[in-house]
Amino acid sequence: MLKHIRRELIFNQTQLYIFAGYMIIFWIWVDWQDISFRFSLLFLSFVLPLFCAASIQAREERFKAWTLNCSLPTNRKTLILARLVTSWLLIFAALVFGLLFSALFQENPAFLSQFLELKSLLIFLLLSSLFLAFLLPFVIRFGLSGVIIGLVALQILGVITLLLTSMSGNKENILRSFIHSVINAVKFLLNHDPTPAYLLLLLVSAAAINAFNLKFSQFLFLRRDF
Amino acid sequence: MKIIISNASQKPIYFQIAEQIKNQIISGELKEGESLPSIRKLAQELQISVITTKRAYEELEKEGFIDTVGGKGCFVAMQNKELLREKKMKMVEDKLSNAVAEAKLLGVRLEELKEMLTLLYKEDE
Amino acid sequence: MEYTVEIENLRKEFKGFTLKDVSLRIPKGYIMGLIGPNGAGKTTIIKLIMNLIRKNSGRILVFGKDHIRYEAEIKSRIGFVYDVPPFYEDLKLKSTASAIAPFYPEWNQQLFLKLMDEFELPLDKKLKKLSHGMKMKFSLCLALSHHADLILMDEPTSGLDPVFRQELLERLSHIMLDEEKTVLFSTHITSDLERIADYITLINNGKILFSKALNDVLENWVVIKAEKDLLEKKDIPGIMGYQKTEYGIEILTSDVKKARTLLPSDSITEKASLEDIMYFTNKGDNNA
Amino acid sequence: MALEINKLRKEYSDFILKDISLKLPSGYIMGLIGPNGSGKTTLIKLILNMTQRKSGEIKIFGMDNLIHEIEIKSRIGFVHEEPHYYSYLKVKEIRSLFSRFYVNWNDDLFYSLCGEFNLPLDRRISALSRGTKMKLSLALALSHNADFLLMDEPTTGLDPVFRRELLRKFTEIIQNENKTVLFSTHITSDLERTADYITYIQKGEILFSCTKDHLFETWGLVKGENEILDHESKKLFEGIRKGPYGFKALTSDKEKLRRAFSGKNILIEKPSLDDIMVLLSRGEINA
Repeated sequence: MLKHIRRELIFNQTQLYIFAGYMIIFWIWVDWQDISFRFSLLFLSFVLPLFCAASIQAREERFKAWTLNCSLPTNRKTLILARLVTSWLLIFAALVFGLLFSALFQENPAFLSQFLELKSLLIFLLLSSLFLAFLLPFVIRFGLSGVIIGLVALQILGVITLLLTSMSGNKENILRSFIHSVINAVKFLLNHDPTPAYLLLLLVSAAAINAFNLKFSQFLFLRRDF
Repeated sequence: MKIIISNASQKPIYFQIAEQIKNQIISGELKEGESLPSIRKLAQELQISVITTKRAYEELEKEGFIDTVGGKGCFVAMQNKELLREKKMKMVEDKLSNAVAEAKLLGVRLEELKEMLTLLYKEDE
Repeated sequence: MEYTVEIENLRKEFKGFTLKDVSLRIPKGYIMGLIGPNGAGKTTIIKLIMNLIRKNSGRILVFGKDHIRYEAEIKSRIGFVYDVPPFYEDLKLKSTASAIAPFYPEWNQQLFLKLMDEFELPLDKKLKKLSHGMKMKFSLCLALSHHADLILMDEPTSGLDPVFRQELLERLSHIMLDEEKTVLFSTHITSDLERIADYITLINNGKILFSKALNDVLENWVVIKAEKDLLEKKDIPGIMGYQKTEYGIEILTSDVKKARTLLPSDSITEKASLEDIMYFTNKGDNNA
Repeated sequence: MALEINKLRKEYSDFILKDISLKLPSGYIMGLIGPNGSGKTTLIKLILNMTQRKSGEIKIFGMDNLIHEIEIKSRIGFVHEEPHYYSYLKVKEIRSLFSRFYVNWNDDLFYSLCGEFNLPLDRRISALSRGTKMKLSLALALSHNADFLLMDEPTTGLDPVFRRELLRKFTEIIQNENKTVLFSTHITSDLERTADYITYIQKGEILFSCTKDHLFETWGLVKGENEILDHESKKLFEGIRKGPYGFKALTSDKEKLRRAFSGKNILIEKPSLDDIMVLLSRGEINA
């Protein structure tokens, strides 16, 4: 497995430099704008998986390098396992990098200590597992163009719902209610007192999601012709 | 008109073309005044270079077998009978001399050769 | 006779094309050329062996083992050259090589560096700066640097000049000195094959027409060039195809001995090149 | 005169096209051969003014290719070595893109060519194989009855059957005497039959440019034992390769050579273009 991770890192080295740049900008922005902890947690748990799933896959698609990867002495299942493991490595590396960065430069240590609590780390793990479990299979099945079309479709959907709600006159906009429910869910998770059972539940559910992600992605990858 | 080119033979292709057309003119297969395909048409049909067919036609023109009439193309030239007979005899003579050389090589005596010749000649009648 | 690759009624369906129950055996220690028109299924067969695409049915054994169950082990003994080199263009050659080297237990770094030097490939240059020919050479370097027992090449020489092609063929024959090695390579440049291949497989729209020893083909297949109406008068034994032209007819036959007895004196018989064979079996005025 | 190049020069960091001159009369097919990286693509790009030249002059149809660039380009059918198209476009969509640029674009010709080359009109270009993409660029280049076909390795990745058909099409085109074809290729068997002129370029210089017949009548492939080669006789050769059982050498004047080696048993054969290339670029020249 080590050689796989090394392969993924070498093949995507240019991408990693760009990503490190983003992380620095993000942490400066968080500190400068004094962004709420909850929002940055949610934002990170979406952006990091998106990077791992989409941009690494995008490079592979652009250079048709999957033929190279699939012709190596390995099998498709291992390739997907390697992709998942590398993704998690990158996610945690980005997190540690961010926390180190904020520890060194940030004014309000409270933000940092909040992050370091076990509960918030586990919540972060759960949320990013959820996003990754959606993005990785989606990208494998539909590829880069799928991701672009997907993002565009989301925006159009947003616009339509706004139009519908403004036309239909009722105050409560579906989109806003949707976002509220997400924020309430995260609020609920964050305020829940960190009983061992709760923490264990978080960990177990994150693991389950990842297991599903692995199996489903492998299933999809095996079906593809290169 | 029949043209069969061998890529393996030592003789250059333009020579093979010129020779085959010459033989068909002498043997009467190609009649006097009959039109020949243009240089480019022949090259396209035989899938060879235009320069090769041009060279072949120049050979034939030099030896008086064909004329090129500007704009209208090439035609089998008016062979004066005398010259034609002479060329026919020359062709037969070459073939015979090969046969004689071969016979000498294999130790066939003159009488046997003559006998064979008359037999072969009578066969087709 | 031992076979490195055994394919039994392999079937693969695409939207516009189907590989129809192909069976093929590639003998160990020999070079097999795979020829056929564009889209005949050459790349499909090679990709099926490498499990890059999924077969609908059929069985493939490589080194005597099932090519899916022992996928990793088999692939570690295969040198694969792609028709379109699939490398990350913004990476230096040496980083691409160092990324894949650990996957091959028999990887030999000195051999790799020697080959790179011989093929005049700059280790520190990015792939996008290389011409198509040099990319193919790099692909070859990687395939030859881990003592592969089976070398699978999909049009390795396309875009390469005759000088390099000859060097490649010399290197291949050098590799073949050790009888353990086997080569399957598909190409459109049949003259390369005529110099080096031991066996030839001709495939045409998804079906294998024949898979024979090369000199069987080159000795017995001839092109007869004769007068136009020769075909009507006589029935040529072993006829595989013919082409009528304005000034004669060209007939491909796979049985020179029988055919020669029937031929008129002024006809010419010439050895059929692989190109002729492909042309007449595919394009000729008929498909006898 | 379809094409006239004099003293064309182009400098790259690692390669120089050294003052080459070349003439191609209209109505003929010229093959351009040479090892990888010898300047074939550079030359073709210079003719199309796709790269800047350092010095020299190029005349096409008698007109300078800078002054009359637009008119010349509308009469040239160009095929690029690596067909790059907007890959998400469908084959039939690329037609509408192209047809606007060419005054005498002919749709029926394009569709008939697509039929002949059996190009899938509704498939996306990204899904086409390399060979099929090349066939598409050929169909596009041949559909506006260009007077000058300029092609960079059009036969790469194409099977022998199609290659023969393509060459047959070239001979069809030059039935009209003011149409001309210049194409580079690595598959020299394409040229052995139908090419009229052959130009050989190596390391940015033109070693010879003559009719194919002249080439095969004057150049010879010489084989013999190594002993008969001495310092003096080596001078007669363009390139020599010594093997364990004898040498193989190339001469550009086989009559002179036959006289020089009369009495010694040597074999002089017709060289194939591959032999010429290998011996010219890899053989040790009579240094």
